[in-house]
Amino acid sequence: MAWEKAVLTGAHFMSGDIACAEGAIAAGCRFFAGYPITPATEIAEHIAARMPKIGGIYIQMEDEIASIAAIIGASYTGLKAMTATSGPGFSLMQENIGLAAMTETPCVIVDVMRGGPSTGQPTLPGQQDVMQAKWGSHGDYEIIALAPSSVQEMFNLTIEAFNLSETYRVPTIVMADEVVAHMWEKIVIPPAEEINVVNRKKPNTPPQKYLPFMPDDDLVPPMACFGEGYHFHATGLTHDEHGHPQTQSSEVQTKLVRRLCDKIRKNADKIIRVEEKMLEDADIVVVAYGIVARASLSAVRKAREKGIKAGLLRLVTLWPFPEKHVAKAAERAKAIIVPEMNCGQMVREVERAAKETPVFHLSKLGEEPHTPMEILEFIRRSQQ
Amino acid sequence: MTEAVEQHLLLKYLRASMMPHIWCSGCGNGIILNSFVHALDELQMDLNKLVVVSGIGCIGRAAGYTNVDSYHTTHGRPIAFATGVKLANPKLEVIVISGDGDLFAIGGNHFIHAARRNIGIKVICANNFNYGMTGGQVGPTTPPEAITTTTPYGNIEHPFNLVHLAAAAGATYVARWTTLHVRMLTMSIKKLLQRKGFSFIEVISPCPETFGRRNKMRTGPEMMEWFKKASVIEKFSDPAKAEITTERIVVGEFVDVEKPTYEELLHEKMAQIMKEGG
Amino acid sequence: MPERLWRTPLDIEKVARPKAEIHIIKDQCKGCGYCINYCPKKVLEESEEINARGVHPPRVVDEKKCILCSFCTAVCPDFAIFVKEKQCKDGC
Amino acid sequence: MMEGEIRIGVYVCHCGLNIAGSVDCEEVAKFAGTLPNVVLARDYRYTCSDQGQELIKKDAKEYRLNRVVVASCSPRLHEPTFRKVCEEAGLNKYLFEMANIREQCSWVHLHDRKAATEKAKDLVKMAVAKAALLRPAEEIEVPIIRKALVIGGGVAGIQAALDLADTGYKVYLVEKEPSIGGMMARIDKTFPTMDCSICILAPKMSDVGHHPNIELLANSGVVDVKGYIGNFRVKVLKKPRYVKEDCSACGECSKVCPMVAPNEFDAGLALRHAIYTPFAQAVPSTYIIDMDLCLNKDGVMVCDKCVKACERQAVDFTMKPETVELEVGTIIVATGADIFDPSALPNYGYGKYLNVITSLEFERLINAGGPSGGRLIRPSDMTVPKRVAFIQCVGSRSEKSGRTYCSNVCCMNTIKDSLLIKEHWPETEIYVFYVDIRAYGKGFEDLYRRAKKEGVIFIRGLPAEIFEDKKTRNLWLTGENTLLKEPYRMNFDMVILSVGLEPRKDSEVIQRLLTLSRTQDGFFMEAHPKLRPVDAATGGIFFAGCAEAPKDIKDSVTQASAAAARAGILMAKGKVTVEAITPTLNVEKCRVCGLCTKVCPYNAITLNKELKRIEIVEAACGGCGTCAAECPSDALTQNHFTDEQITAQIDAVTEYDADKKIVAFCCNWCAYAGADFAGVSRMQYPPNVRIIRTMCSGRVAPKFVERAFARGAAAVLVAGCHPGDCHYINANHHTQRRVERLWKKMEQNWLNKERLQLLWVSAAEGERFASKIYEMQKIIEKVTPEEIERAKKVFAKVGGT
Repeated sequence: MAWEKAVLTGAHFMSGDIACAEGAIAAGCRFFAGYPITPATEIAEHIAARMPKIGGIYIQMEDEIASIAAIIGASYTGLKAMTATSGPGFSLMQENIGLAAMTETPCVIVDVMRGGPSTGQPTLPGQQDVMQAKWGSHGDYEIIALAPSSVQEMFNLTIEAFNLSETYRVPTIVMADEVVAHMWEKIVIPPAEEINVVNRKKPNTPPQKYLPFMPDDDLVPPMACFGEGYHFHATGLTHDEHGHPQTQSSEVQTKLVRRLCDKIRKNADKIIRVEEKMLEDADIVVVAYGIVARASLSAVRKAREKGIKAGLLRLVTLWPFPEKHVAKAAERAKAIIVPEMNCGQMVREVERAAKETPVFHLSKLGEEPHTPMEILEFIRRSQQ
Repeated sequence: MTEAVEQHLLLKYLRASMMPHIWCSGCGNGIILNSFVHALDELQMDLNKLVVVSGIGCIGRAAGYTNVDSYHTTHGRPIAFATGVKLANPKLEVIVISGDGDLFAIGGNHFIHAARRNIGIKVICANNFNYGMTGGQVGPTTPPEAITTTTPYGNIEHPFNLVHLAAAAGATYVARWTTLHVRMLTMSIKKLLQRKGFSFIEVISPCPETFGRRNKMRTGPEMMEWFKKASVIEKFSDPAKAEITTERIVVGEFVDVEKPTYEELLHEKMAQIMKEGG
Repeated sequence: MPERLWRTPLDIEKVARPKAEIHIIKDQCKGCGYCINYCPKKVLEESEEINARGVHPPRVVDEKKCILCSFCTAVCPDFAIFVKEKQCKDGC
Repeated sequence: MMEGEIRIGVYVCHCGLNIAGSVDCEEVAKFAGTLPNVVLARDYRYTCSDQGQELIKKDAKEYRLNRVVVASCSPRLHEPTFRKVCEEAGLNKYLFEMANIREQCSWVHLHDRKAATEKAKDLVKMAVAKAALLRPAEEIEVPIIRKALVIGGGVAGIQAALDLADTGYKVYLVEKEPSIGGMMARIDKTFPTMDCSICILAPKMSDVGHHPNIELLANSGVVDVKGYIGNFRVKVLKKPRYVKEDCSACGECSKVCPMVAPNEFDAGLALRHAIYTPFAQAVPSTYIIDMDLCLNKDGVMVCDKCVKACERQAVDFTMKPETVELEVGTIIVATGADIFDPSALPNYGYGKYLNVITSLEFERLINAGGPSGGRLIRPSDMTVPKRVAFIQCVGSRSEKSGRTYCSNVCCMNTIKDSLLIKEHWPETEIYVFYVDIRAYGKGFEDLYRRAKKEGVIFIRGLPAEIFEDKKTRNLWLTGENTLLKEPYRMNFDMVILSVGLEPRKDSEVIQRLLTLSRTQDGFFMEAHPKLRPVDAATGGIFFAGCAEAPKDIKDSVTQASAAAARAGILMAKGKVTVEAITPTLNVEKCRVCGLCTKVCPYNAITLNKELKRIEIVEAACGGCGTCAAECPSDALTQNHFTDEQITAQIDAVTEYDADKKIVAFCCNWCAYAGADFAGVSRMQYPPNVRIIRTMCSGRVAPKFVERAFARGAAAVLVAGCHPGDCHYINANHHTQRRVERLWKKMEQNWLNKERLQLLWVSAAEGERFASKIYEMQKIIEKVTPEEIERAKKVFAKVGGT
């Protein structure tokens, strides 16, 4: 069925997980493999109900390793594919996220963050996986990670994630959290034609000439799929443009790994999205993402009412890290506050970008996310 | 005699640029690959509809050597990957060629579940009784008392009986051959390629370099002689009794049944749901 | 039937035997010896020469003895040998 | 039976002059009259005639006879006849006894009337003594399985199978070759009608293939037979064909098969492939792989050309031999004959001279479907011969070949062949060298005349030798024309050896499995040459075709139909009565030692450990009596062969002149039959032997022998079937054991153990029996009265007079 018909245009009241699922469908995802885990399960449940109606595939695999492996396979067979999980499952997926990066596989992984480490607090929110998202798999590689802070964004950013992963042939991760995932809100799904959907680049060379890992100027190679007659090989081993293993050549290794990183780094400006609120004259800049950004915004507003020049820099893109935006905000700011539901992860990146500007971390673990009051209080104190 | 002026008859099925392969002298993997491409040739398979997937280990290179769409996954995951491929495009013939360690140790879970679901993928397992690529460690099929680099005093683990495992897990076609039964193997592979459901062939394969050498079979031919002496061909005998010992290796077909595949049932359901849906 | 069969069958000439053409891609050979060991007609033997891989590739002893069963082709792990039927007019 | 007075009627038969010729029957009858319990004794010309039978019935009523003794021929011949008479006379048939005064008396003592008469008296006396102790008995009935086994798929086997199947019985036809058809399928034309052999055989073959009642087991052999008449359990080994029945016989596999060998069917004159069908009309048509030839013989599938060539995927190298178990009521043996191998006669140069061929090779050459497409050609140069010689009796009627019998078909076959040559190449000069031309059958003589009219020259006198002309490869025949009494030396382009038929090399196997007997020639022996020509001595088994003796096609088919009819009679009845000669157990005497269970060849006696008792399964009992002989406490009695009865016979023999007599115990199947055979062949031997018949030599308890010696017998003979031929599987092993024990005892007591002789003799070895009696005669001449007395003492305790 044409994907337009699959788009549920109109205003809805739904949870973040469901919105995420609808976003995937709207983005053209037609393959989902997953494994039940709180708080991401509802994504699988909703997809399981929707896919058959729109000719898409849902399969529940035996574990998260199988799930990610399956979506890589599906993606190589030409379908847009996604899996959704939470911390424990995300850990299991790491090796194959590396494989996806190595074989430049477009695919989307949703990680609904909960309290860790280990089994931790399945039903409470967290932001403890943001570094794992970047560094979780072994070896050097780049991925893209987005952090939605509302149900509407669960929808929008899932579409965004697919577009980016298709554009750059890179695994893209939606870093949601338990609150955003389980929260019910009104969302508006635009008419299909107004939704921007990007599809991967196809080769325009004949099969015999096709080099599966020969990049264009944007450093991204066009992607043929299984069954299209290109008879190409892909491997997790270091490989040349033919996709043939080259396990002994440092030259090939350097060339390949650099490109895998550069295709993201060099395109960072095109990829990165942030939301800036009242930053023009802000002395105190709150840098936040996900659900915490929402409390931060009302805290900033309250601060302004009280005459404090506060502003908010919300990171929509976590990876690649919006370094420039932080630096810019840091230039005139007296202090930067980073509230996070972890013991201090993104704050390190902020510190790195903020140079001399003092950066304060507002850490919170378990129970509820930061309240506006807590953040406001922190803004006040940080004035001194 | 005629000097080899021309190319090997079956070269078109191989990635010439990757030949000769990396496998040791006397390694059975080459025979399995050979048998596989023989089968492709005899069936005149549509190579555009063929996907070969392999995991990690010596035989894992097989995917790269076959000149069709192919993918070399992480250790243990070829079946999970293949499941994605098959479901994404059921028209494709998806073959997993991998080793006993990859498929039954690290990847064992995926094997039994794919068999249980009856996903229409075809699995050929080269069983060489050890981890060859890492230098010959004990594996899930290493025979009792066998010497490996990690069982220097003899193996005390009970090995898997792969055909029994496959049958129990629900595979619709199960066979075992040795690399000496290459004719039967080719016939079996042809059968495998023409079936719908999850199908499995175990190929007992000589590994003189890292296994044979430590177990009184220094060369490939010595290991092949073992296969020759010990092999008994049984017809659809009880896989539970299909032993592999110094004296006796039970080979043959064990299971050949038809049952609806996962993808068939899935698409049936989808058709039905869509009809009701609109 | 227990009679003693001692005569040369009258049709011995008529029964056509296909002529074989054995191709050995020497440098592909890794010298495992399978083709030599399992040739039912013992057509092959190990040669003295040493190939690019440092092993002794097989050599044809007597091509006429080959009955084209092609087992060597099937059992070779290295795609180093194959047999074709000699396509020749009534020359050979 | 409980009645008091015993009233025996004795009938001494003249059998024309067969008996009366050398026995004074009146005197014997008079003598019989004097014997205890005898109320009536007559001599009569032909007792077996209707009048004779009526007379017995009449007397039985008039004189209230309750026992009947007939002294005439062998009970093996007429016991059934007279038993029937008794029954009609209202007497239980087990109250009848017979004295064999023909085969074992008059015929073997033709020239000593006095001795023969005395012996006859003794024999009658023995019979009367036993008769007095006879008891009526009821026979138990055993159901007959309504299925038949036919061994051998030649024309005889085919005919027998079809007849039985058409009657409605299930038939298993076992053929060891890949196809049925046998010799007839290989022959070009049949005599005397000259029709095409395969043309008339092929339809029958395919009938067999399609018949719903026939299960064809080709490429198979019988490996084990257990049980008894009506209830045989047969194991058949099916050798693998390596081709499944899905085979459409398209022949594509043969075309691609790289391996070839001479085709047995064409006598090696043409090639076949490793995967092949022996001939076009083969049944089953399914191809077969000759594994000895196939490249895949050592388990490794090296070559798969046939597999690939077979559209139906019928080739299956994984096939294994399988053993099928059959249960049948009757068995027909149609195993055929082999061809004599003339290379045994070096003077004819077969195997050395290319142009010397056998008649069978000729058949293949002259056959349009054969290797030469029907052209008779010289193997040496493929030219058509101008001068052809046939040599008769190659492997028949000659001491040199070890085959003294006439092979029966060769004369007519040669005449037929000569006419075939004339038909195709009239100019050919044909000579037939013969001993006698035997054209005895219907239309045979006409064919013989025709051949002579066509110019075939018959020369009496076989060539002594054949020489080959090295250059021309022609052949020189030298010999003597015995009519003209002049030597000949003639030159021929080709010589055809008319080879005889001989018993199958593997006849012993079938013989052992079915406990059959064979004649000196080695062919299977029928129960009676005149009256039961297709029955085997063993119940439920019948013969058809050349297995029994060399025959032409017509006779084979005739005998096959006869055998089928005989088997059919049994199966139609559906049940067979087992002679009431099974053992009965005296529970009081039985000490439950279990020795009997150890010797019973049929496991018909078992030891019930729980109930601590011996149990007898009558239906399974073969009636050998070995158990009765083994029982240390006389608890087992074999009906109709009780200790008392046998002892009475011994006592009767040894009443007078014991020191001059040989007491012989002969088993019914071999020894007694052998003695009969000596009589039938009129072999003369000393008259002082008295034969006591038991079913098996296993019945002969040591105490019988001891009794005989204790009563002063000069010598004792225990005779049975050759080891391995025992009709009760292996019962005669025990005979040997017991006799050896007796010998030891005699030695220990300084007795001449030669006085006890053990003889293995087959039903065909009359000669052997006779010479044994001569031998023993010599022995007893040396036996001194003291020796006799010593023996009496030694055995008195046990045997006890």
